[in-house]
Order: sequence, then structure tokens, then C-alpha cells
Amino acid sequence: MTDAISKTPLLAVRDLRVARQTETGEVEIVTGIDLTLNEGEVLGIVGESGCGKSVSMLSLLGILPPALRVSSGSAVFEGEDLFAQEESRLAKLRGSRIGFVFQDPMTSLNPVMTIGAQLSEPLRYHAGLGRKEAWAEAGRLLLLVGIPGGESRLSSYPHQLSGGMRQRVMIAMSIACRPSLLIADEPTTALDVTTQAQIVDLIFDIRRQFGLSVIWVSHDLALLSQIADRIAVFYSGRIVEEGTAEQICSAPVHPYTQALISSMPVANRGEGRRLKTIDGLPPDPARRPVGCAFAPRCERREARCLVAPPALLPMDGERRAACFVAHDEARELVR
Amino acid sequence: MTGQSSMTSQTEPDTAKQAPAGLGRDAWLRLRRNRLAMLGLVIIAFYLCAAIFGPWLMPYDFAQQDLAHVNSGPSPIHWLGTDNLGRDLFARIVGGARTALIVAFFVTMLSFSIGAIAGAVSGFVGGMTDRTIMWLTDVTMAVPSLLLVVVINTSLTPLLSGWMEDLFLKTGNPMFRDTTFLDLSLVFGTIALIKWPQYARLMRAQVLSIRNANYVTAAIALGLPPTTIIRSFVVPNALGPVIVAVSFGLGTAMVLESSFSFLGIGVQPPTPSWGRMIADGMRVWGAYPHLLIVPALALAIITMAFAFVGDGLNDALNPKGKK
Amino acid sequence: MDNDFGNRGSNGLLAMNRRQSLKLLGIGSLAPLAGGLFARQAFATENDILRIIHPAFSSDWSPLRGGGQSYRLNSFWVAAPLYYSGKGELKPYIFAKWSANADNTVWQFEIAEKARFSDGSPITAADVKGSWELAAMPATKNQRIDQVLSTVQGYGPITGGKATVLEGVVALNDRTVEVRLSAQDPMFAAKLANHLAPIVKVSLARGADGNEVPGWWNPTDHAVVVSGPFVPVKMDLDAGTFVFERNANFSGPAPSLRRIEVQVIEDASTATAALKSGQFDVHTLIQTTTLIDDLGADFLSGPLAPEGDHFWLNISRKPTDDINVRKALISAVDREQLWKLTFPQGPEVRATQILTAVPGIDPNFRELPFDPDAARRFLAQSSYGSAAAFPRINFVGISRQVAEAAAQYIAEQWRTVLGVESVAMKPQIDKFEGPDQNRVQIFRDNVGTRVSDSTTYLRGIVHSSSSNAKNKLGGYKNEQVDALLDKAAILAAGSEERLALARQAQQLAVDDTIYIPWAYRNMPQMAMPWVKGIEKNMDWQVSEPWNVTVSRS
Amino acid sequence: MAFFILKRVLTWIPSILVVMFGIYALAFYGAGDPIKLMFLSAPGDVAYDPARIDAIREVAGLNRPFLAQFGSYLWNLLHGDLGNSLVSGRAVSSIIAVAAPVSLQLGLVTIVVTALVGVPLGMACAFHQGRALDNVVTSVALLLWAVPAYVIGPLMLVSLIILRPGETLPIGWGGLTDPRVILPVLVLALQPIALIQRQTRAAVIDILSENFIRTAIAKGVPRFRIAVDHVMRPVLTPIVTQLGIILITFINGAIFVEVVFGLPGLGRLTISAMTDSDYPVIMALVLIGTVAVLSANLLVEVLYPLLDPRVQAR
Repeated sequence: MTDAISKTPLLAVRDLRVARQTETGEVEIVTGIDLTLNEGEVLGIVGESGCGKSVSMLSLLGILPPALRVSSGSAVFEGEDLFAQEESRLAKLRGSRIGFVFQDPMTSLNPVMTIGAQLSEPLRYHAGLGRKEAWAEAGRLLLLVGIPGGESRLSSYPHQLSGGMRQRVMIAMSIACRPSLLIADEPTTALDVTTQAQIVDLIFDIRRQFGLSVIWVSHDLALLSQIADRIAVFYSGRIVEEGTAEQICSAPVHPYTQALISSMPVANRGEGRRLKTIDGLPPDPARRPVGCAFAPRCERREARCLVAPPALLPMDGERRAACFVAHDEARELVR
Repeated sequence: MTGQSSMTSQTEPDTAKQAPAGLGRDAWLRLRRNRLAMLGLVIIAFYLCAAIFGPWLMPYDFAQQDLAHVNSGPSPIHWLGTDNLGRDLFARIVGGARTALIVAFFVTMLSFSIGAIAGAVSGFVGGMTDRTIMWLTDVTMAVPSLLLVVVINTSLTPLLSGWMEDLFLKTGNPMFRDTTFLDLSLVFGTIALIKWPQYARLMRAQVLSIRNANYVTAAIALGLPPTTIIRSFVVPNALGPVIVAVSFGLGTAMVLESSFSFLGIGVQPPTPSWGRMIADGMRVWGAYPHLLIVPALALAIITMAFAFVGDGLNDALNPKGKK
Repeated sequence: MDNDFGNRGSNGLLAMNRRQSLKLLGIGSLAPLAGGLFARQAFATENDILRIIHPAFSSDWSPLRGGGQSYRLNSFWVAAPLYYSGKGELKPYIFAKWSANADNTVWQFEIAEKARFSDGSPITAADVKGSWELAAMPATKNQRIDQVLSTVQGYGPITGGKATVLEGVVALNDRTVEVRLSAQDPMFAAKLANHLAPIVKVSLARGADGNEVPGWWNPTDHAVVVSGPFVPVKMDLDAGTFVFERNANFSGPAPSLRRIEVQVIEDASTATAALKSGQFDVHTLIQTTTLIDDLGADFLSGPLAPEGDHFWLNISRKPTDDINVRKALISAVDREQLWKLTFPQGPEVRATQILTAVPGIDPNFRELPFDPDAARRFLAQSSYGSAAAFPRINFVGISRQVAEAAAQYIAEQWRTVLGVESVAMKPQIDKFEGPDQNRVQIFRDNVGTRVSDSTTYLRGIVHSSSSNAKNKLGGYKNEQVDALLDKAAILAAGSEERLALARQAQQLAVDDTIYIPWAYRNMPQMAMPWVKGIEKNMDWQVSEPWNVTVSRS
Repeated sequence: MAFFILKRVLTWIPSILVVMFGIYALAFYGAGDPIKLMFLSAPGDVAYDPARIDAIREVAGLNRPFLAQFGSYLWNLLHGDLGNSLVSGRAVSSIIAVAAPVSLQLGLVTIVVTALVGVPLGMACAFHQGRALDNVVTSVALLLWAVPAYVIGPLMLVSLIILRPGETLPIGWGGLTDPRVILPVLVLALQPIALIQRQTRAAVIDILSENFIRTAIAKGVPRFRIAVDHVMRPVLTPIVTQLGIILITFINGAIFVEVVFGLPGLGRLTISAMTDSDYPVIMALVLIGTVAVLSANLLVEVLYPLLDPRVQAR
């Protein structure tokens, strides 16, 4: 996995900022994100609700809700800056080079179109297949994602399938044109536990088969620790810590990551122990504190934390963190 | 929570912090941001003030005839001009506003109470009662409304007017010979007859959906008393669609009243009604266009205002994505 | 998500959709409009076609109806026994000569030698007798047949549905009709000078049961034979278009028009605009308060007609059963103002007495003057004392805009002078209080005569046997009035004594305060200036339709 | 399906019977005697003679008690006989046979025009939500919705006469190929267009916020195809459910429009039957109107499963 670093990254996001238009002016909800995804890598993104992780992903495809816009930054994917592309070019990339799996398979499929018609769409618009060829290919795709019956299920409507089946259809749709990047935005959240495991397995099967790179957004750090190569932790529109899955899970340096991990129910941690919770709520993007956004909730808060936000600085190896205390500790360690 | 819903909570920072009782405030905040709806509210408030206080503030009574100025255009004495009997058009428009708003208000109240009771009974009791009431709504809604109104009005006016007069002769109460009272009660009755099924169906649907809603089941499971359940859960949740329906209903009731009075059914002169004023204006519009334009505009503006508010309420009470 | 989808890309979709929707809009609206442009027709400028606007879709055009909207066109296509010219002279038509015995109970009429139906067959005495019988039979629903035939022997049985033969009418031979009357009637011949009982071809119009054949007058599925100067050739009741063409066999003077086209346009504004633009020449009856502004005074010009439009007070209803209330109600209304307000530019003339446009008008007529103080005094003297005890006062017949204005002016005067608060108005007479009309106090209605005679005029209005006295006046009966009119009725037409008796009866009746006079009618031509010879008579008919000419430039 | 429709149609019978009984009773007891009306509504010197009027009533068969008349009316109705007009004596069925096709054609064209103009307008507005096009179109639609047809109709007619003197007046009926049909259809369609535009706009805005639209964009479906494949069809469902309401709007509007433009349809027949208290005709109109509305509702029920596969077809 470490050998991937030397290659040109598949996706390089630099200083991504997303702003929301409000009556009183613009509010930044993503405040400068740097991300790198190497080919064949699985990047996990974790964070609380509203931390800007989904918005960042949507912005890559240019499908932000109208009130939101990318205010600055670049996202170089396969050599082109996604934010500088025309809509028509983006439309070509979407679904062909970048696949996207959304969290809610119940509502993400058009209820009045057959599965086949919906599966055929990317094939027809990107691969240029005719109606019949697309239909046949769609049948093969269904088999590929483990829906028995294949072509015979194509004329079903979404409501005739279970949640797990629908998510399989979503996956089939996103990989129909053999993209190089798959963005999975909490693909298992809405599913029950056994189905979750099946879907995770399915995505990894497919990743192996096609050599996909994956960005997996989740709030479930435990899940990410098992499937991701690297993990980026989001808090209030920023990355607060980033590193390999092992680094993040076993030796987190940022107090927020630490708190996240200690709030995780882990089977072998022993019974009867109360889980730790993080007091307080994440800040309102419009009223972020001047200093570190996590400072108000931080147990290791110091005076400087309230003055200016810490930068995301490299720590040991691939790890980066944004915390004055952690920086000091790292420096001490080096010294 | 998910990325999607997180955006909702960011859009509405207040929502998360509001207690359930804040639903109304929350909706009001959303409504206040809707400029058209606010414009509509301002217009309605203006009309309302005009209808309530106008007749006292006007220098003229709507029936008063200034025979020195007949069919005159707008002038300092008569701001909007006068009609063929020298009556001040402004005073008549204001008087018409009173008629229209009285009709809108009472008709909606009447048809809503009939409809709400019928619908609630239908929804709660179910079975044969439900089927009978729903069948009645079907039957009422199947008859073309204008036809129904004309038949009812031509046939009931004589009977009702006779009864009222007998009542006057017996009691001496001048209310029973008041023509406006008679006309208005007929208009209320007939329009309410057309409109109650809509409310009944809405109410029934609300009752059914709430009866099966999880939060009500939960409340029952918690052993909350029925009155609390109704006050805290059923009413606030049923209120949204009902308020929207009523606000649209107010507008359509007014339009109905004016089309009936255009046809000569409804409030009789000299009590002013916009529909009748439009009908009179139509006949002379070539020579005195203001007699047509002014009442037509008065009607159009308030109708639009009600539609704006209805739309705004719809958006405010049923925000998109609030599933 | 609180709103719709991706903002960055939405422009592409929008542009596409705008183009698409514009295209759709364009096809939707422009194509038919373009079609309309090409279909544009220049309208005929021929001067032998008369284009008439008719205001109502009447479904019954039977010329035997004796009324209705379609009545106003009758003289174009059916001939009457006699007719009044526009100047009020009695003229021969189907009947060339007429005479009566000494006491005016038996009349003989001779049919003109060349009188022909449009199929060339001669008009016979049997046709005359049959036409009158048809008009009198209940199934025909003739509205005014009693004005023509009520004194004929056997009228009662036939009009009551008990007989199919009018025994007082006898065909002496093919060309001579003898009429036997049950009472002396010096005016009988004059009563025939209208289209209330016109002459039709009985073999066509009368079925085996003696009743009228439904739709015999409609040329849609068979040729129609008529007696008038024009023949209906096309009659689309549903579309409201009717076409008449010149009757080649017409026995009178040859008509100068070749064709008459009738189009129904109900909306008065549209009709006014259509007349103004020159697309039509004549209207059968249009009444708006701005007509003179719109079409000029000439449009409504015409001779004064023996017809008045008034507000009749019902003497058997509360509170108008009290003569002092009636006096109060009348004195409170400024009749001069009432007329000025409703007919500021004419053509109606302010009314005082009942009689107008007939011989025998009373120069010394006295009416109750406008006097608010007197009105209040009358009210105080009445059994009611004040208007607070009045039941609602109901006006009916408030069917036109001017009538509405008049009624509202009257109501406002009563409100300010007498404190009458509750007045209701309804357009139709029977739509008010049910079939018995037992609560209506004021009837707005026009009254008149088709005979140029003051006694006949008054007998139809204030004589206790008249429909007006029985119904609208609530059974009004003044023995003296009845006696005077009965006495006058058998005197020679036009005699001074007859006129004097009528004047006396009128004053007596008016002193009973039974009406609020409003306006005398004229017979408006309702024709654009380029139409000549379209003068109308007391019967609302173009008196000499063969003289109508059109000279569009 | 055929069985379902038949079953549905059979359930109409009691509804129709109740409606007809009610209307007949109202007309019989309240609207007044059509014969008296015929005389009393005529101005001036009519021969209002009770004996004569009774004779006429007897000829017309109107002197029997209410139930006898209603009974024989129903009996005749069962045999397909709608009776004769009291005013003209023509068979009501033949009157209807002339009027119904006019209204039907007018209605169909109006619905087509409404759909062709209203749906794209509503969609365009939804896509432009909050921008100039949306604001202008939505306000104009509201205005049209707010100004009644009885004002717009005559105004258009008169402006046409003023603007294009010499044009044949668009009054009367010459079938759908006759250009005279344009103006009435336009006037008649205005309010339904406004209605549909609002409905479509609201429905599209709703649908655009659905997740499946985001999915479609994310898989790179071109915008135009999204509008056609993903938006149009779900939008049809709420619109089709409004068919009944649109039909009623149309029936009410047609009454004014047909009178103004002199179209020999059912609307104009309604007005003339009303003023004449011609109740055989009124009854026939009520029957037709009721059946039309019921059929529209049935049509919606039949179409619904076709439009939305989630609804089970019966």
C-alpha cells in the first residue's frame, strides 16, 4: 500500500472551499480541504453529521444543491481540474470515469422507471450502446452485482426489490462504465447489518475486479478501519486528522479523533464499561469560533486554541493533524 | 444522521433548537422569508382594514347618489369616479371588499366546519358511516358546481325569502327582512354545499394518516391521555395541510361569489359586489372603462394575494425534503 | 435537501428546456393564428343584403307565438291580416277590404286577389281561419292572442283547450272571411293589424290533431312556405344563424333586399362593436346605457310608440295596500330626476299619464307632485305610521340595466325620504316569490297597445278584466273606471265622446295612485345610418319590410 | 379491467339517481312553473289568463303530481327518451346531440392546448425557479387565474374587433378547422393553463428535490433526457389526478365562453335552459355533467396504475 505514494495521484483536491448563500451573506461550510487519492487506494472519510464530508464529495461532481457553491480550490482528477470543466464535460465524466453510490437506495432510484431503463442510461449515454445492447449489458451487470435472474429482473420496478437489492442496482449503475473512481457516500447506512456486510463485500469484490479507487464516506469509524487504506477525519468543514487506517484507529493524535474512538463500542473492550461521549455540539458554520473549531468541546484546550485555528501539518509518516497540542507532542517526540 | 439531512439542519439553524411547539414559529419564519407571501399578507391586511373600517372612513355611503356627478371619471371629489347613479366607486369597491371578505370568511368557516366534522367522523368511525359520507362527497362533487348553484338558487330564493318575511311579520325583527342577510345566507349555503366535500376528504385523509402514525402509537403506548395526544400531536400535525387548504379556499370562495353575482345570483343591489360591478361595467366599458377596470382589478389583486399566501403557507408548512 | 438539484449544471437543462418550451408555445399559439390570418374574409359590400344581430338564442321561432325575442323579425317572413304603417295609418295587407254591420258585431274581410304564399298557392279564407285557430290553441302557447281574438265567438272553448274550431270565424267563400263577435267592437279590424296572429299556410303548419306541427317553420329538413316578403332558407337554431331570401311570389311590393342574414350575438359590448365596425347593419333589440355614445343618436331614432314603461304598485300587498303609503311612495320620487338619470340622452321621453302616442291624451292631466314633505306626511297618516313597520318591498321586472338604475334610484329616494330600509329587486317576474308572486309589491313593466286608440290602451291596463289589473295591480277594480271604459268601447273609433270617456277613466285610475310613471317608449329603428326604410310600428315590427334598403358605400 | 370499469359504472347509478331526484324536486317546487314563466317573463301586455295557462299545462303534461312526473321521467329515461323541451318542443336528445359534440370538441382541444402550453411552461418555471422567467410566467399565470373568464372573453373579442376591423367576427361554430375556434379555446384554456402551470411547477420542484434525480445526474444522464425521462412521467401523476377538477373548471368556464362566443354547446344550452326553467333540458345537462365528472374520476383511477407502477392495478 505504501508503494502507491510514488505514483501521480488519481485525485488531488487542493484548498476546496464550499460556501452557502444565506440572507446575511456567504457562510463557508467547507473551509479549505486538501485530499489526495492514489490509484487503487480506498480512502475513508469520517465525521459527524454536517461536518461537510458529503458536500465535499458532491462538489467534486458538480451536483451541489443550488444554495451551495465551490468558492475556491481545485480538484485534479486524471489530469483535469474538475472545477474548471464545462457542465457538458462533467456530464461525460459523471458515471463514466467517476461512479457515485448514494446512501439511500430507497429514494435514489426512480420509482416509475424499470431497473433496466435506469441501468441502461449510463451505458447508452457514455458507452454509446444501443437500446438492446444496453439492456443486455444491464442484465450482465445485475448478475455481476449478485442479483440472480439477471436480465429477467430488468423489467422490475424499484419498489419490487428489497433495500439491499436496490443498493446492488445502484452499485451496478455506478460501475456500469468501468469508472476509475467510485465515491460511496454512506452506502450502507440505510441497510440492516447483514445486508451492510454483503454490500461492503460486493464493493470490495468489484474494486478488486476492476482495480477501482474508492472514496468511502461514513460516520462509522469501525467500518472504515476495516476497509480503508487511509482515513481522513472531518470536523466542522475541515480535515482535523488524516493517516493510515491503523494510525488513526490505534494511535490517534487529534483530541477529536481520540474522542471518536473512545466513543466507539468495541467488542473486546470489555463489558459493563460506559462509552465515552463528547459533550456539546459541533459549531454552527455561521458562528465558528475564531480558534480551533473543536476547542469548545476539547478536554485538552489551551489558551492559544481559542486565538487562531491550527494548520493541518504533517506528523509522523503519512499522518497529518490540525492540533497545537498534537503538534507540540510530535515535536517533543522528534526532539 | 447523514450528510443530506445535515444540510437541512444547516439551512434552518433554528429548527434543531426549536421545541415541537415552535412549529408555528418555524413556519412563520419561513413564511416571512417568502416575499410574495408577505406581499399577499399585506394586501389581505389592507383589504381587511378597508372592509372593516373603510365604510366609516369613507366620505360617502356606498348607496349614496351624487346626481351632479354621474358616470364621472376619477376626480378629487370622487377618487375613483362614480357609476351611473352617481355613487362613489371607491366607496362601492370598499363595500364590495366587505361583501367579498364576509362571503370568503363565512363560507369557508361554514364549509370547513361541515367538512371537518364529516371528515373526522368518517375517518374515526369508519365502516358504513365512512362509506356513506364519502359517497355523499362523491355525489356532491360530481354535479357541475355552477349548474348546482343556479338550480339551488333559483329554486330556494323564493321559498327562503317567503319564510324570512313570515318571520319578520311574526317577530318584527328587521333582520328577517334585510335583503343582504337573505342573499348572503343563500350564498353561504350554496357555496358551502359545493365546497364541504373537499374539506371532508382532506380531514378524513389527515385523520387516517395520523391515526396510523408512529408518534401517535407511541404516545398511546406511553399512556398519554387522549386530550393531550390530540392537543400535542394530532392537531399540530393535521394543521399544516388544513391551513393551506383554508387559505386557498378563502380565495376560491371569493371568486365563486363574484362569478355568481356576475350571473345575477347572490348579493343584490344596492349592496355592492365586485362580480355585479364587473357585470355592470362590462355593458358600458367602451364609454366608461373605469367602471369595469376598477372592480376587476380589485378582485384580481385580492385573489392573487390569497394565492400568494396559500403558496407561501404551503412551502412554509410542508417544507421540501421534510419527509 | 431543501431544494432542487445541482446548481452548476442546471443552465444546460434550462437552456434546452426554454428552447423546447418556446417551440411548443410557438406551435401551440402561432399556427392557428396564422391560419386565422389566411382565413380572413373581406365582408360583402353588396347592398342587397341586410345583416341583423339578434340578442338571444330562441329555440322557438314559430311565428304563431305572439311574443318572444323572435317576434321582432316576424314581419320579414309572415304577412298579417292588416298592418299599421310607420305613420300609424291602418293599411290593407292580406285583407284588401273590410266592413262591419251597424253594431260592429259581424265583420267581413275580403282577401286580396293576388295574395299568394311563397309556393305560389293562393291564400284562402280557410288559411285565415286555420291560422287564427292555431294561434288560439293552448299548445301553440301564443302569448297575446286575446288582444286579437278575445271578442270572437268561440274564443273561450278553443283557448281553453276544449275545442279545435273557432266557431265565430266563418269562411264564406275562398276569399271572404266573416267574423262574428260576442260583443260590440268598433276596433276589431284595427286589432288585426299586427303579427300576433299572422297568416300561415295551414296545410303545412297544422297537424292531424289540429295542433301546430312542431318546427314547421324550420327550413332545415323541408322547404318552408310562408306569406311574408322573405322566405327562411336556412335556420340553425343552435348556431344562431338564420338566412332569409326574397319571396318571388310575394303579393305585396317587391322587396329591394335579396337576402337577410341574422346572427345571434348575446353580448351587448360585442354587438355594439360589431355594429360600429360595419359588419352588421341592424339589431333587433339592444339596450345599454351608453348606446347613444357608442352608435349615435340616429341609431335609436324612431317615432313615439303607444307604450310606456312604469312601476306598478300592487294594491293588495302590504304595505302598498294602504293608499297613503302609495301616495307617500310616489311623492317621494322625483320623476324628472328618475327619467334624467336613466335616459340622460333619450330616446325615451319622461312619462306622466298612462296614455301616449294615441289620440285622446289628456292635456289637463294631474299627477301627484314630487314633494318629500308631503310624502312624509302621507306616511305618517298611513296605518303603518312609519317605514319601520314595512315588510320588505319587492321589485320585480328589474331586468335591464336602466330598469335597475331606475329601481335603485327609487329605492334610494325612499330610504332617504321615508326611511325605507329593505328593498329587494329581481329580474324576472315569477322568479321572485314563487309561482304565486304573493309578496311582490312593485312590478316594473311596459304597457301599451297595438291599436291606435286610447280606450283599447286603457282597457288593457286599468280595466278590472285586464291581465295588468288582475295580476300586477293585485286585482285593481274601480267600478267607475270600468263603467267609463265599457261605455267608451262600443262608441265609434276616434269619436270625441270616446276620447273624453277614456281621459276621465284615466284620471280616476291614476288618482287611485297605482303607478310611478317613468318613461314613454319610442320605436327605435336600431339600424345603422346606411339602412333606410326600416321604420317600426306599434307592433315592434318593421312596418314595410319591402322598403328596407341598404346603401353601404 | 373491463370488469372493474363495469363494476364502477354500476355504482354510479344510485349517485345519479339521488342527484336527479334532488334537482328535479328543486326545479319542480322552487324554480316555478315554466309555462307561467313563459308568460310572466314576457314584457307588457301578455294574456295572463289562468284558465288558458292551465290548458297549456295540461297539453304539456305538467299538471300531474311530482312523483308521477318524476317517475315517468325516469321510465322514459330508461328507454333512452330524455323527453321534450318545454320551450321548443324539440326532443331533448336531439338538442343534446347538437350541443354535446361542440362542447366535447371544444373541451378536447382545450385540454390539448392546456397540456401543450401548461406543462412545458410549468416545467420551464420549475427549472428556472426564482429567476426572471419563473417570476414573470408565474405572475402572469396567477393574474390569468385571478381574472375571471367572463371578463377576459368579451375583452378579447372587442379588442379583436378594434384591432382588426374587417375580420370576420369569431362568433359561432364551424368545427375545429374553423379559425373562429381559436379565441374561445384560448379564453377557455387560460385558467386551466394557469392551473396546470402551477401544478406542474410545484410537482417538478418536488421531483427535482428527489434523490433519484441526483442519481441520474451523477450517472451522467444529459439534462434534456433527465427532464423527459425522469421528470415528465412522475409529474404526470399529480396532473392527471387533477383531471376531474380541470374538467369542472372547464365546464364552468365553458358556460361563459360559449355564451360570449355564440358556440352552440352545452354551456350555452345550460344558460338558456336555466332562464327558461326548461327542466327536461336541465335534467339532461345535470345527467351529462355528472356522468362526465364521474367518468373523469374513473379515467384517473384507470390511468393511475399505468402512470405509477407503485399503485396496484385492480
